[in-house]
Amino acid sequence: MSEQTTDAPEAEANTEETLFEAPPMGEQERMVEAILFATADPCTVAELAGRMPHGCDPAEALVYLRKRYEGRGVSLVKVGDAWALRTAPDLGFLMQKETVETRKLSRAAVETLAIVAYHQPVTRAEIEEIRGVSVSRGTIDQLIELEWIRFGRRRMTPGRPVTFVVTQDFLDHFGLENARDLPGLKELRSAGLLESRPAPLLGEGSDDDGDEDDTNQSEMFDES
Amino acid sequence: MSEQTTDAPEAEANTEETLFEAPPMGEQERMVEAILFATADPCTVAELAGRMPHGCDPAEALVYLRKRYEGRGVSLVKVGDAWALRTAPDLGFLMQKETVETRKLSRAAVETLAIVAYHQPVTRAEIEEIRGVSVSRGTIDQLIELEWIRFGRRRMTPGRPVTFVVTQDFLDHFGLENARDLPGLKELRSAGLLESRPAPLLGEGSDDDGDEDDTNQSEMFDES
Amino acid sequence: MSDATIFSTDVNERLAAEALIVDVDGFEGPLDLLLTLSRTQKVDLRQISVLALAEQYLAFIHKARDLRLELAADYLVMAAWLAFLKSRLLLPPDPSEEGPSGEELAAHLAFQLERLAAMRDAAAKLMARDQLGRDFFARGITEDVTRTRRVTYTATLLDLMQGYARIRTKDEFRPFVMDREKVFTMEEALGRMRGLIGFAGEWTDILSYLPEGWELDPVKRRSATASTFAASLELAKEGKIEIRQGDVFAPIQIRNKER
Repeated sequence: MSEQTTDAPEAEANTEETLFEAPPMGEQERMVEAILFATADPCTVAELAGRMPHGCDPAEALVYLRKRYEGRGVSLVKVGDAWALRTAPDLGFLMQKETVETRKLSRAAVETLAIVAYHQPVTRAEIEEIRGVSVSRGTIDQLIELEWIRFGRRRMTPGRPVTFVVTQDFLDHFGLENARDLPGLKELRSAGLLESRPAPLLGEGSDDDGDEDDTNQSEMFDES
Repeated sequence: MSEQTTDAPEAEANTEETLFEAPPMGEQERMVEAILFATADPCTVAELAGRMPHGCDPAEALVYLRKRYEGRGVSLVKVGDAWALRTAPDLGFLMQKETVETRKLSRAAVETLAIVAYHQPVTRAEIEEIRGVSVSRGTIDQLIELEWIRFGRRRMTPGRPVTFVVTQDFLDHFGLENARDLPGLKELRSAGLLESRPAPLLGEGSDDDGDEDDTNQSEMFDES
Repeated sequence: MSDATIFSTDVNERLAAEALIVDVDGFEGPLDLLLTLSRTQKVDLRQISVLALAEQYLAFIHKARDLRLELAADYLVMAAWLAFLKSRLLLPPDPSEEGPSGEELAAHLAFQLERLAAMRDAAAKLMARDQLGRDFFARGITEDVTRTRRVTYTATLLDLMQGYARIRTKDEFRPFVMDREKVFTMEEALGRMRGLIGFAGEWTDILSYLPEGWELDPVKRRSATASTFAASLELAKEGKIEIRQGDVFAPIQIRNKER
């Protein structure tokens, strides 16, 4: 994104000097506004650039636009690496008619979602270890169907298990700019609760700790 | 989350005197903005009033909102007796996404192009003589449209027929400096490019050459 | 102590235990149950007494067995493990024994419980956030993006060269494309004979119908003979002429039938 945070008119003069082919910044801001208004889905800077005339700098236009919508009934929000216009959350009470009734998630699904969000990328075995119970197939399916979680990269450990990560839709749904903005993430991390801590090895490992060791020994939680 | 918008201070003061129970006008403007943004259909003043807290004056808020969106990428428009936010008409071009599809040139066109390249300047009659079949108007048109061939000088023979030559675009596309750089028959043969078996080539050739004259130009291009 | 008092304390304990046991389906595994039991200690999970917790759990399992409740295997596995842990915590450490101490095992269990509690808390915080479609909303009227399709055509230099090679090599293999000047077609022969058969009152050799000049060049003669013969057959079929051949390889003769 651009480093200048000057006002739009100055930028316009600026732009006309350097990128005389591209429309003035004020015009670019209008374009970004129009494109984002026309769609319900977040748009990446690359997508914006692809639709705007050659030489435009949508990243810079977004800075101005975000400022313009500050404190308004609609605001410009960042969702992962994309941008979207959303109504201000304090005005949700006006939108009873638009409220979408979402299927109530089971406790297992909610917990699994939270574990994926806070521990991503995370394997199924890790989710089970944290919850102390096996994850039913339906739970993962439901979250994937909601497009809140998806498959991440395979873990480079024996068996190469798949991992799960949260999606852009997840961020969009919960109004998160980034997975790093998850509530209490820092506190959990500093308390060591997002670490994988292998169970102490039992000498006469006849218990179920035996397999837990295998799955957890080489856990590597990406600090993304 | 919401702070009152900075604009429309007079309106706020105004409202506070008369309708002190209702939210300030700046807040009402935000509400109208959010509702019009999120609803699927245009809203009448009565509908807006029905959704907003008691004592609100959406008609007045609409006046401010309309002013606010003047000259922007989105504008507040009246649709019948209802209101809606719509993309500014001059930005309609942004709502188009161009997809470019690349198709392979048909055999008739490739052959015609090759003849022009190897024999330029060449007349249509000469092309037909070399190919052994008549050349459809569409084939020539397509090559001219692609800017790979253009008209050359007229031949100083009876009827003064036009000739065709290849263009700079042609040379650029095929990475040639000059049409003379095209390999000759001997080189083609030594490069193994003439090894195709003659019999099926001939049978095939006489078959589809016959058809080609009748087919319209869109059919002449492979759909892949 | 009277029987009555024993009975009443029993009843109270039993009721408390049953309240948990009845809810056993509501627990999501032994860790969940342990977490719930730990709440009764009303302390920070970091200061939890794992020993006390293990005893509570084992008591719970014991009661459940008394009530002949079917407990899932993992509850029993946990019970066995906790019994082992309890013995380790109670007995003085045996220096000859390998493996982690009871304290290490207890600390790990406490960690697991704390982590599960933290995730539950995080899940609650997540669900309490403003949500799309509930607290904030996306654009209601979306405008479709019209897709315009532009078609470009491409060819490679190889296509071009192969195309050219295809045309040029046609000349080298032309057995089927015969030179027109040496071909006397059946149509031509028919046309010629229709004009002449009116005069053929007598039997005449068909070779006399060959066009002038075609009998000299062998290639031309073959073509003309073949087409004239084919044309004769055609005319005989139409009933215009009669055709005969005296012997094998003898001259073929025709005569007009419509005299």
